[in-house]
Amino acid sequence: MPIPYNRCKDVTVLSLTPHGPEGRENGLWLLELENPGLAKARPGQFAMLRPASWGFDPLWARPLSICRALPDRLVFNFLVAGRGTSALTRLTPGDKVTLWGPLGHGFAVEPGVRTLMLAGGIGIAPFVEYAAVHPTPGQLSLLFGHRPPLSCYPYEDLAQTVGAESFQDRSAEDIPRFVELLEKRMAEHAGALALACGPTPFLRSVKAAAEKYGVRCQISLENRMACGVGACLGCVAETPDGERVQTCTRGPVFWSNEITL
Amino acid sequence: MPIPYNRCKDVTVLSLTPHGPEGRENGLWLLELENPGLAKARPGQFAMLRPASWGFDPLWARPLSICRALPDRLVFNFLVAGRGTSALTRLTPGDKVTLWGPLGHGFAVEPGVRTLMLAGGIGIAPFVEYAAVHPTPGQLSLLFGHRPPLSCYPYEDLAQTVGAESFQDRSAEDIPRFVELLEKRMAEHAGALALACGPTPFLRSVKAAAEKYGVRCQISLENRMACGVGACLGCVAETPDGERVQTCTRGPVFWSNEITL
Amino acid sequence: MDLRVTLAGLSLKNPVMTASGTFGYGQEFTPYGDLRTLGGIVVKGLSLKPRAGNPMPRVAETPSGMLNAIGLQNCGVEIFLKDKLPFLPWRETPILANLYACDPDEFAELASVLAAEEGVAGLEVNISCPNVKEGGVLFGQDPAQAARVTEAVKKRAGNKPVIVKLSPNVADIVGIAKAVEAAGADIISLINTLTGMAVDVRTRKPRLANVVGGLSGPAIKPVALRCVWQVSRAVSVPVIGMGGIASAMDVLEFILAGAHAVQVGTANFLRPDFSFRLVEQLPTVAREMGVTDLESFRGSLKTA
Amino acid sequence: MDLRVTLAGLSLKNPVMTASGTFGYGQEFTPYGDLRTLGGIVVKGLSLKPRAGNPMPRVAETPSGMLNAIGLQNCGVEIFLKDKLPFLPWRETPILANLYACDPDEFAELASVLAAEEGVAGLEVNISCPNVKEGGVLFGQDPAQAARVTEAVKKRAGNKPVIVKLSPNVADIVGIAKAVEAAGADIISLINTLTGMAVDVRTRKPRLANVVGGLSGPAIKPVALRCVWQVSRAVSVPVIGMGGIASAMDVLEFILAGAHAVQVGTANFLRPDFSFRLVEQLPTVAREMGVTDLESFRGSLKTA
Ligand SMILES: Cc1cc2nc3c(=O)[nH]c(=O)nc-3n(C[C@H](O)[C@H](O)[C@H](O)COP(=O)(O)OP(=O)(O)OC[C@H]3O[C@@H](n4cnc5c(N)ncnc54)[C@H](O)[C@@H]3O)c2cc1C
Ligand SMILES: Cc1cc2nc3c(=O)[nH]c(=O)nc-3n(C[C@H](O)[C@H](O)[C@H](O)COP(=O)(O)OP(=O)(O)OC[C@H]3O[C@@H](n4cnc5c(N)ncnc54)[C@H](O)[C@@H]3O)c2cc1C
Ligand SMILES: Cc1cc2nc3c(=O)[nH]c(=O)nc-3n(C[C@H](O)[C@H](O)[C@H](O)COP(=O)(O)O)c2cc1C
Ligand SMILES: Cc1cc2nc3c(=O)[nH]c(=O)nc-3n(C[C@H](O)[C@H](O)[C@H](O)COP(=O)(O)O)c2cc1C
Ligand code: FES
Ligand code: FES
Repeated sequence: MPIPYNRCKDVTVLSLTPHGPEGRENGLWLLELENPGLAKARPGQFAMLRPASWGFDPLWARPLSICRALPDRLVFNFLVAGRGTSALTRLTPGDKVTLWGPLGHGFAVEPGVRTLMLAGGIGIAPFVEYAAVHPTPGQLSLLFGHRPPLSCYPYEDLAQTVGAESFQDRSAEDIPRFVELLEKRMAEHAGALALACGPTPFLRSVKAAAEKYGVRCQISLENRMACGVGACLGCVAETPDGERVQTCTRGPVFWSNEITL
Repeated sequence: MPIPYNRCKDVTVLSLTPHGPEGRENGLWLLELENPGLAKARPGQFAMLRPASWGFDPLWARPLSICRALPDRLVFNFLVAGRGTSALTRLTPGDKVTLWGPLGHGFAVEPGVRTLMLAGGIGIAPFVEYAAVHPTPGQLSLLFGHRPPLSCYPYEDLAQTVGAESFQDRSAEDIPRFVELLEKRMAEHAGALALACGPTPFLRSVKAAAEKYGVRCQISLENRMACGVGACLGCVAETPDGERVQTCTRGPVFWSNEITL
Repeated sequence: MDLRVTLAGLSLKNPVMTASGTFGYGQEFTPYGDLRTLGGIVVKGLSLKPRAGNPMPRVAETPSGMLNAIGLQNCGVEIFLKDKLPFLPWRETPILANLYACDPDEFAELASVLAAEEGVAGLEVNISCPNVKEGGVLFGQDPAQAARVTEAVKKRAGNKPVIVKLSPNVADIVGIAKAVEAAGADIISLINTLTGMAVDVRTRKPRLANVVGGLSGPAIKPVALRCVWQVSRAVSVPVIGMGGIASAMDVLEFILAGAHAVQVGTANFLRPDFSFRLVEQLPTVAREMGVTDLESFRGSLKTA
Repeated sequence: MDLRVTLAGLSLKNPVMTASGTFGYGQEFTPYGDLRTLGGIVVKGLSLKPRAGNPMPRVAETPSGMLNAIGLQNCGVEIFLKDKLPFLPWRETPILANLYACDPDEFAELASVLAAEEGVAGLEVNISCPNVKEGGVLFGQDPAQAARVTEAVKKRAGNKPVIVKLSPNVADIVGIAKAVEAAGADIISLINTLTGMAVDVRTRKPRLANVVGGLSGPAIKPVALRCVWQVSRAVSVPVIGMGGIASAMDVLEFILAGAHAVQVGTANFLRPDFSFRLVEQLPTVAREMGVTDLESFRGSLKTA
């Protein structure tokens, strides 16, 4: 019986739109691709995406969290961060994108356990799927820190399913206030579960707070990736005992005490 | 008084369409760009075109003959020959193209002199403008050798203005018959003017026939070009006394006895 | 079309192998293709002891290329033989070990351990490594030292072919090639990465924690082709070409320049099924290019 | 922002020059910008006698780069001084001559002719050329020979600064740099092209009539940056960096790595107004990157 080697597919772009009325100027986009059969993606898993038009420059695919895996399409939310993601904004429906995934380990799903989702900016992406597929969504709450307006993110969908709270930081001075709020919510979840996705400084605060308040906590790392399959060793995270492990295959979601930041 | 340094411009794509019903499968396209003010382009001159989306790969701009320079637009006809020209077919209206020109020397215009235009394939492009701006078009005739159907080329427009004759070569055996026809027309133009544009083997036949029948003859070379402005020395043609001269600035149109082929 | 090629006793079903450090230990790619279809698999560079490699960041994208300073992170030869090799289809596809050490004795020890394994079809020696005993000059940059490493490995390699992998960071790659050939190399592979660097103006920091790293990918293909052409004309052992291969046409280019076989490196990152697809496409592209037989095509470049 | 920079007595209004062989004799670019806005212009390599250069084809496109084997076609020093130099705005923008010869005596003769000209601000010596007397080894690949050429030129250069332009096709560029510094080079510029090759499978021919050629463009930027960083830390003369510069950010990268000034080469082919636009954009990009003063920014790369 032939083994199906079908994990890398050329899929078609269904749509690409700025997210919300202010998405374009803030560089936040919603991308929908044909689903090549990733129905079983678990929230927190990601895919590597490489438009066929890239030639050799940009060279690497870019990792994006699977925001929704629906039977007829895959939904991604992304932020323009540099050359690759800005090249993604030039896709048009019908274009081909090489995609492989779902990759890595997703977030722990613990039915019946109070779970605090902590999202920084575009780090909200994996939580959309998380909330959508969680068996006991009543146990979920979300704390969302962001800079561009809420309408740039898939926040409203989430707020309809789970207890959601958002905090817009407009300047550097707001950050300590956000960290305070984060600590408060952590304290309320002592012994429970917290899941975080966002920029590294944000993850550092999360990790520290989780340790302080005894919250079991998972964090999703956004390390630079070339291959996404564990081969290049370019994406490694360091464990407390100095081992270097691939974020793409051993993560991107780690227990916060498994790695140093 | 400031000198206007305006020869290199970012212009907008107005339209891109396959030429005729069979243009797409034969790789023949019609490209219209905003005219940044090249009204005074002379037939046989060319422009260098580089879409903004190319990044560094392809690296160089591509030279295309100016097929029509109209007040509101520039018209190019091109054949997909490789990576660069096939990348051109991905342009869409509104895209930006960096363009510099008009470049090089055009064809001689000799009012009242019987002039034979010899075009091989997409080499027909410069003759559209030539016939359109010639003061005594009654003196012009065209011999056009081609492989894809006539509808893939701007031939009909020409045939309405000048005495035009076409020859489709469908196989290698047809070529000697075409060369025969070419010689016949050359013989009829002894002492008059002939102008040729097309692939190098075609130009070789033209040059030989012109010398044989004593026709003053100009040929337009399609050497590979990197800069188009005479700086890289990558496009040189060789003169009979061994000098190497830039095709982009000293040509692309040369008197057939000025260069060796 | 018959794509088989034999070099120094190594029989490949086709000339396309995967390059060390770009294909993990093989297993990472099993969801994307059938390892048995590949001409050969060169595994990630192995050292006697496990190595943690360099700190992050370790990779950076460059125009049509990339820099890496992984620092030879690997599980060590012992774990490789115990946990990784048994998984690989070594009865059907030659598995080549890539050896990394910092002095000739260590190289020799590594060679003897690996050569004893039935599953290891050959040894590829990475001489782009610093000679710790002689002040860190790279073995690969000095003909005499390159020869010493080659000899040391060859002595302990039993009947397994020894492939010496050359660095392009030299003035005269032919000199190095001749030295390792004379020292007993059965095959020469080339090129390893070019030394490069990238910086981030915003942070004022190098883009690699190690500051310098190795440049690979399509950007270096012209340098690689030149090295293959120069070396394959100068030595009589077979040459394995690599550096920027990213299409079936590229494979043919390297063979035309004189390579017996090739390795695909960075392109495996462009899409994980890259090498599998390339092997599938090769016969068609070869046919289109009028190549009917690799043997007569090899090195047939017409230079005036 | 003050972009002026002075190196070895050469005063530039900004650090951006155009590289030899990529900007013709300057005149070619006058429809596209004001030559006087450039930091300096290095003209096409000059030899004592005119040279016809290599046969066609001479250039080939490669991923994010290009190969050239122009073969130093040039009008010769005499015609340059008579017909080309007078046209250039040498009172306002330093014009640098690039010298090409095949033995030290010829270099010296060329230097004395050029140094005597008021319009020539400095001499850039291309040592990536074969030593005809010593079997065609490149001067630039051997420290002793590189030093000999440097001395020969320096002796005849009067008070004009001598820039020695290094080849990256060496194992140890720092060794060459130190040798030419000791021999009297006032400035070091780098890098010249990497030796590469391209082939056409369809025709079975090399894409350059000369078979091998020089690789330039964004593809080589990582190699160039590495060379600039290594050399600028090892010598005390100023360094002019080049290799793949294709944006104002790239200029800052080279300065961050240690360059006093830069040259733009292949990018001039991307669009003929490239260098002019780059000079215009530089102050803005520098400001955005928090660079307020080139002097303190230069070489400020933070390595752990
Ligand atoms: C598992 C995973 C899931 C992700 N999910 C999302 C998502 O759903 N939406 C989203 O907007 N972004 C996501 N990211 C981040 C996204 O991949 C990067 O922003 C993107 O790759 C940057 O590429 P660029 O060329 O635009 O930026 P560059 O110009 O390369 O760099 C811009 C900045 O991004 C960082 N960066 C560059 N490349 C990567 C990379 N491959 N991975 C991580 N950081 C990088 C750089 O260090 C730099 O600070 C995810 C990253 C990972 C690892
Ligand atoms: C003055 C001039 C005017 C031209 N006008 C037209 C025109 O109006 N319409 C048209 O279709 N074509 C025209 N050409 C030819 C056109 O520029 C080339 O077909 C095109 O550049 C090929 O690029 P590519 O990347 O598609 O092909 P490549 O993949 O680079 O090469 C395909 C083939 O084209 C040749 N070629 C590659 N680059 C060039 C180049 N820069 N110049 C010439 N030949 C090249 C190669 O040798 C090869 O045989 C003109 C060329 C010149 C010099
Ligand atoms: C991430 C990475 C890791 C590598 N690790 C090794 C290695 O362990 N041993 C080795 O000999 N070469 C190593 N190389 C070099 C490649 O095997 C190959 O020689 C080089 O990348 C050029 O080929 P390419 O351009 O196809 O990648 C590595 C290359 C990359 C990109
Ligand atoms: C077409 C061409 C011609 C060149 N001619 C010369 C030359 O005459 N003398 C010289 O020293 N360098 C010459 N160079 C090398 C460049 O000056 C420069 O060192 C090299 O191209 C790297 O810079 P770049 O990547 O910005 O082009 C030439 C480069 C190119 C592309
Ligand atoms: S991205 Fe290559 S190992 Fe993780
Ligand atoms: S194309 Fe550069 S000199 Fe003609």
